[in-house]
Amino acid sequence: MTGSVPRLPGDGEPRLRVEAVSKTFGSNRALREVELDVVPGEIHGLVGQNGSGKSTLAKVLTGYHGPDPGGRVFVDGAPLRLPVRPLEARARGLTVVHQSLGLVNDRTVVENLRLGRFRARRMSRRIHWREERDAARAALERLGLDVPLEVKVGALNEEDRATVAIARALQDAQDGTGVIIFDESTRSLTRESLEHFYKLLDSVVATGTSVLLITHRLEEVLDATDRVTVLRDGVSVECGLPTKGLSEADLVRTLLGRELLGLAREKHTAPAETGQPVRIEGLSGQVARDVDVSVAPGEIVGVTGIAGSGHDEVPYLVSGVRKATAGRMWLGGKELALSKMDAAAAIAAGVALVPEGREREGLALEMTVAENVLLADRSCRRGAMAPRRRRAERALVGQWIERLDVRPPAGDLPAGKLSGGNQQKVLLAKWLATNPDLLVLHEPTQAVDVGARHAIVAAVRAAADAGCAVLVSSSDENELSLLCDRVVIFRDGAAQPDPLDHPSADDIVQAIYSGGKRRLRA
Amino acid sequence: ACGATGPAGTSATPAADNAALSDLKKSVDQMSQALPAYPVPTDKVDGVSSLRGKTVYYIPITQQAPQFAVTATALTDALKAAGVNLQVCNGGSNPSQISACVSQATGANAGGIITDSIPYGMAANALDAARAKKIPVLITDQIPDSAHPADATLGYIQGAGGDMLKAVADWIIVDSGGTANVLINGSTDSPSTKSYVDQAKQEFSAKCPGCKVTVNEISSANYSLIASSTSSAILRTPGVNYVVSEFDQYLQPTLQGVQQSGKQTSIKGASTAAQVSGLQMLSGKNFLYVDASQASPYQGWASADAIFRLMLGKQLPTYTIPQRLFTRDNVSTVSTDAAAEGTGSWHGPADFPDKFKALWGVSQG
Amino acid sequence: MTVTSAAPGNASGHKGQSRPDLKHFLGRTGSRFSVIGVWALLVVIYGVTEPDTFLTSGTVQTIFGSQQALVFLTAALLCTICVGEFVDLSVPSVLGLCAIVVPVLAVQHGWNVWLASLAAVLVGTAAGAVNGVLTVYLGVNTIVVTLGMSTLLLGVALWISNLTPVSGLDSDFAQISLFQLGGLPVGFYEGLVLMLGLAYVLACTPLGRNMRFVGANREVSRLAGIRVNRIRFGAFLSAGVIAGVGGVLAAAATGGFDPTVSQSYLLPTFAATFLGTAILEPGRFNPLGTLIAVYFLATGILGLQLMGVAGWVADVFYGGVLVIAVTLSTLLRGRSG
Amino acid sequence: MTVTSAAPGNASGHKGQSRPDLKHFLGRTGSRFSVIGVWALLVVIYGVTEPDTFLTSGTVQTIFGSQQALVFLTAALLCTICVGEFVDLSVPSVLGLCAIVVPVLAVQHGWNVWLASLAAVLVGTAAGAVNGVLTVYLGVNTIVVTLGMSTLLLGVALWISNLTPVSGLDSDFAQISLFQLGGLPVGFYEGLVLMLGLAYVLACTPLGRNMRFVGANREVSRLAGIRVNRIRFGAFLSAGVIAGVGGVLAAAATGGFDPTVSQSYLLPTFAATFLGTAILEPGRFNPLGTLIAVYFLATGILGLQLMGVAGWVADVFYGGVLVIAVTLSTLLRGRSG
Ligand SMILES: Nc1ncnc2c1ncn2[C@@H]1O[C@H](COP(=O)(O)OP(=O)(O)OP(=O)(O)O)[C@@H](O)[C@H]1O
Ligand SMILES: Nc1ncnc2c1ncn2[C@@H]1O[C@H](COP(=O)(O)OP(=O)(O)OP(=O)(O)O)[C@@H](O)[C@H]1O
Ligand SMILES: [Mg+2]
Ligand SMILES: [Mg+2]
Repeated sequence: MTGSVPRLPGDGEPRLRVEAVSKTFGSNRALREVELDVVPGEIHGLVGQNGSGKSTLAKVLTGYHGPDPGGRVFVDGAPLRLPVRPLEARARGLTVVHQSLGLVNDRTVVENLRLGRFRARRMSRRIHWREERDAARAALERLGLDVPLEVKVGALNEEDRATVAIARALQDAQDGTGVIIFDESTRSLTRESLEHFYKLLDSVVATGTSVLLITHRLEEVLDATDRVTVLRDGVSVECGLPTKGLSEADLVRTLLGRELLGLAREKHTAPAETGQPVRIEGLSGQVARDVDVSVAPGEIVGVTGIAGSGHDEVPYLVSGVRKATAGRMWLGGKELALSKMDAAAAIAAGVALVPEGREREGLALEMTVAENVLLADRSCRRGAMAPRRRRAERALVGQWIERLDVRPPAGDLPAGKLSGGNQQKVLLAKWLATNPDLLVLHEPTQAVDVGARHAIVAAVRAAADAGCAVLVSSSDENELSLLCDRVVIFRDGAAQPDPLDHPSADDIVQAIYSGGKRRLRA
Repeated sequence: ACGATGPAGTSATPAADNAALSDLKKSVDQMSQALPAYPVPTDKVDGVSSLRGKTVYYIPITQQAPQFAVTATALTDALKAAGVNLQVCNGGSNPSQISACVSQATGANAGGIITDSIPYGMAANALDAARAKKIPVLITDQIPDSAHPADATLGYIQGAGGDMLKAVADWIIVDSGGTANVLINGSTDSPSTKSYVDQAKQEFSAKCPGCKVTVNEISSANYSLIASSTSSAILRTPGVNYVVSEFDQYLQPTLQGVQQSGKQTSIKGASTAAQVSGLQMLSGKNFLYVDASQASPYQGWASADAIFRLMLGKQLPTYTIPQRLFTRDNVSTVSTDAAAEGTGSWHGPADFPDKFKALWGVSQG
Repeated sequence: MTVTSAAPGNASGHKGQSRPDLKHFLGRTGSRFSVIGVWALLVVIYGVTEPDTFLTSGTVQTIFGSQQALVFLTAALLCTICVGEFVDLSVPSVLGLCAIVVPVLAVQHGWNVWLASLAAVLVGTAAGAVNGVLTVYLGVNTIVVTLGMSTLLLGVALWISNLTPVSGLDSDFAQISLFQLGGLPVGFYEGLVLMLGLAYVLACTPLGRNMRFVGANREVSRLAGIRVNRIRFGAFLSAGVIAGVGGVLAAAATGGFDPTVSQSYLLPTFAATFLGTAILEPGRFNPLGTLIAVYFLATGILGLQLMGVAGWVADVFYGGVLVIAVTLSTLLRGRSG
Repeated sequence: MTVTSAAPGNASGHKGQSRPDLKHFLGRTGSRFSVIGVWALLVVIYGVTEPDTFLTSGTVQTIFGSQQALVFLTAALLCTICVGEFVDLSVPSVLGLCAIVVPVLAVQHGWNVWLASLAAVLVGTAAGAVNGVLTVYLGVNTIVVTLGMSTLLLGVALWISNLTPVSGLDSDFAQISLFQLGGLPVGFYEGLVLMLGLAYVLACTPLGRNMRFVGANREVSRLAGIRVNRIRFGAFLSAGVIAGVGGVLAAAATGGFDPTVSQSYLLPTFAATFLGTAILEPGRFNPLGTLIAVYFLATGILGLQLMGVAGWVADVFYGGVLVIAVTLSTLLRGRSG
């Protein structure tokens, strides 16, 4: 294949070797003769655009999908039977933290951690709960997490959930053997947890265990991995490219197969004040306390902070999805009591929320793209029982699909059949189509590739330029610096004074942690 | 209560009672015999040949009860003898469906409509519409509905429902020597089924002052509760020694109820509208001691006769559907299979089809 | 700055979607119209084997004139199914109760028959409201509530009718379902209008789209400003009203009603509604597909009865058709999707 | 910089759980044992109002000796419900078919009765396998498949029995369900053992845990390496076997069977199973809660019948109890959870 397979460092057999693995879904070839080599004791990056086949490869390796005939997979030099038997793969040391985490919310931490690993006593076939709990506790302790074992996973926050999923995979890793695959597991980890996570990975790979890391955060790839494999449209265009000395631009070029223009943040100046700013005063929720923010039309304001600082609550309080305990908002000359507002009232007042949980709160995946885009829109509407204006609707959908570059550009496809990044674009289109006065975004480019990220950023900026006030809550400093005119830092529920003006990613990290930017992995 | 009145009653007029009992025993013995001959009407029906090619609709309340299949088969044979077609339409125990069946017959310009075990009111509008189109309607296995008296387009054949239950009552009176404590699982499904139970109660009160009768009302809608209501009725009425299931249809849950009450050894089972399974239980000496049976095949032929007469604008004679009591003693005299049931040999010589054919003036064979 | 649009490699993933090939087309058409095809085939088969009885206007009248109760029941069921309440087991009992209320009030208590009908519809509405309050606002499991209500309402129907059929309704009143129009009773058109109306609302109005969204994902709908609970409650209420009206029409058609029979509608209602998911819009509950399913099943059963087969054949046909049709539809859809 | 373990915000999500307060405790206990409390209350009320008839050993025999078929049916239903197949409507028909197969083969065709029983269980297993193949491997909607199979199997049962009840089984054979042990028929203990076994498997073994996980989230379970389809198929198969054995015992108890009876079990089976979710493990389907629900409902009905109330009261009781119990359980759970 295209990629040059480098000499393996150290001794003979690679820990994991994938040869010519293909996977076809219907008429769609998601993987084409993919090659991959992971040597013992390395952190190996796997990058690619949305839909390039990364998750598919991970799922083939754990037996979730059966590959097309012809490929071969070796673990420590010995071939693995294809299609992979899940238990056999695990016995050989292959474990995966899936993109969706794979947790059941109404089950306890210990049950989730030990899922699929329960062992029965010989005679009674009973589960030995004490052993299971010990094992679970040990796995969590390794990650430095102290979660009560009997708590339902649904009660945990996103980061703890990710940690539980990671701990589950790590508990199978025996020192010096095996490969752990992380499929975008780090996307919801905060900076501090990320650092801890990589510290842990260091100790894991130091024993000779290998790690395959799938991520869209290119800085993570450059900082943390030893080598990287790049997938493009199901083809491995680079195999085991050493990351030492690789620049982000180089990586992006390999990944996209083209130059990405304007990656650097161009100074975006808010247009001259055209209307009254949106003012939020005295906003309090579960964590947030007495927050004052004001966003002028055309301005993009970011809120961020460490996990639990309350910044991620703001979008939901402002849009009436969660009841605020106190707070008022002035929007378009009207005053709204945030503690009484519900979602419908907020939408009527011109607020649009793009939530984080795409599958849970963002899109109805079995409905079509067009239906999703039109759901919140009221411009084509005359009354609940009046016929819909199909032509106007179709035009509107077509316009948004084109503007956000949704692929494939088919409005009648169920939203669930789009890749994650494209779903994110549809989600954004759905709310931009309402022509909001205040657009509230939460992690708008999470799990989205660089190309899609640009499309999304451009769309948000276009909305701002058209006079929309934009409020972004995010824990991704790159995203914030790319988007925002101002960034407000949250600490312990309170908005810090002195917002950062057009900050760089480093500025933001520094402001959050009051320390300089370091590499994730020493 | 029974223990108190029973002996007292017998001791008061022992001679009279004994005489009455032995009379009753005679009639019970007679009802346990096969008929020497079926009571085929005697006045001839002219012009049956003019009916050739017509279609008669037979609408049983449901096809999920076997006696209707027996009747339907006999009816088919009878009509075929006169060159008339039979169309069966399942009432499905549902008024809408029954109405649909009647409308279907009306729409198809049927020669006549025969309903089985369906109260007139359950499809009143549809039946009215059929009669308005001069399609004769024959209601079988029902007591006549006073709101819809018989006329040129409407006839009734009563069936033996009340007689069977009375016969079973007689058998119980005789068997118990006039001291029975009876529980009747009586169906409230239609006015007819209620009236059968009333007739049995009258029979008991007229002929057995020493007997105690309790009625446990059951309904098809509560089929799943029949077993437990039976057992609770048994618990509630101390000393029950006979349990009557109004129809064989309710025999299984009735038996379950008796089993659940733990009194199976002291209770004798009885039923009416005997089917093959009832006779099997008799010959297997399982719970059941007596089962009254009505001559379903004969009913089929009688219905054919009646519908011919209605179609030809003639008066209906009074039909008596024969019935017979089967007990553990006489059940061995018949073969307990569907074939024997279908020929009518359970009740008497199976030559009545020929007699009917002769009556109609259609060729033998 | 802008992203250069349409990088060459990017689109390759979706080749399958943008160029529908013949197999795909056949699959979709097959899964849409296969049941209708089988219906046509049935008509041909019955027409050939039973020409004298099947190929008559009476047959048409029977098939299309006898399914009103079922049409109303399936419509009521669709109301709640479309907003994601999968199994409302209570509709047959609601219909049965409303149908018995009319003759009980009008015949036994001497009410004006129209007043009695109004009362019956109100009873149905109230039943729907109870269902709605319990499931929507108190969050009780739908199956439990509707199963419980079904039994409870059956009990009430038996109670007010004293466990026996009540009849004796005016034959003038019967005209509201039996009046003949073009050879078919007006009840047929009432059912047709109801289903067409439902189809229109679901397919063409914002309300319908909101209902589908609520059915697909409640949380998404709530965040989109749809008053989810109001729509769900409204669906239960409408189901009650429709079942109530259906009950009145059923009572009018038969001149009375039998309180014990409502349960016998349960199976056909569910069978037709689910069979409807294999027609016109495969995989989706849809009113027109359901309507076709009702008449398809009626045709099948009628033909079998005309052939004089035993009672059990109808059950086998009913069950077999349901399983086979939906299985085929599922497989065809899977292949084409 | 290191992560301070347990950042302040981190734990906020589960404060509630770690410090159970009194209200919480009462709520949980209330929702666990409220139905059992009502049961005790019922016994007291009936004991006071009907001392002569209710407080007898006959009552106990009736309540605990009469529910075998229902226990087997609920157990079969639980098998599939626990793996997330919400509504298997076919279990009553499977039981009915198996129950009629025994007398048909043994009495009408002269088979050895044990061989006939084996055949009946095999029939049940086959029915379960068909359900399983269609839903698990072909992906057809569970309700559709089981509704269709239910009708189809009813038709088959009517067919092989020629629409008639068949009886005449040996009274020796009846001992497998009627043999008296400590005043109760052995069938009671068979049901008890079955339910306890099911409860043990679900609560204590890896298989049970995996079943619950499959029920909660198929995708997650598959990603975790559980053989999801095998477990789902196994559940359908077990349901078939259990219904088959239940059918054989039911046929033995009555010495024969009536093929039309099976449908009357549908409502009680679902009522008891769902009522079980309000007992012991609120909000969760659980075998012991279901067993208690079966006997609770039997007690309630029997007491009412002993009081001599009309037939419709039982329906109102059934429906009312189901709705009220599950509503209360839902509300209590909501408050405590
Ligand atoms: N279940 C499926 N059925 C059909 N096609 C699928 C399925 N899952 C994935 N695909 C296809 O496989 C391709 C690769 O998807 P995959 O999830 O591996 O991408 P990815 O690289 O993980 O993307 P992302 O970065 O967004 O996670 C996609 O183009 C998609 O069309
Ligand atoms: N069920 C499905 N049927 C058909 N195509 C699918 C299905 N699921 C996903 N796809 C296709 O798979 C592709 C990628 O899907 P997937 O969600 O795996 O992408 P991804 O790489 O994970 O993207 P992202 O990073 O945006 O999450 C898309 O092009 C989509 O059209
Ligand atoms: Mg992925
Ligand atoms: Mg993805």
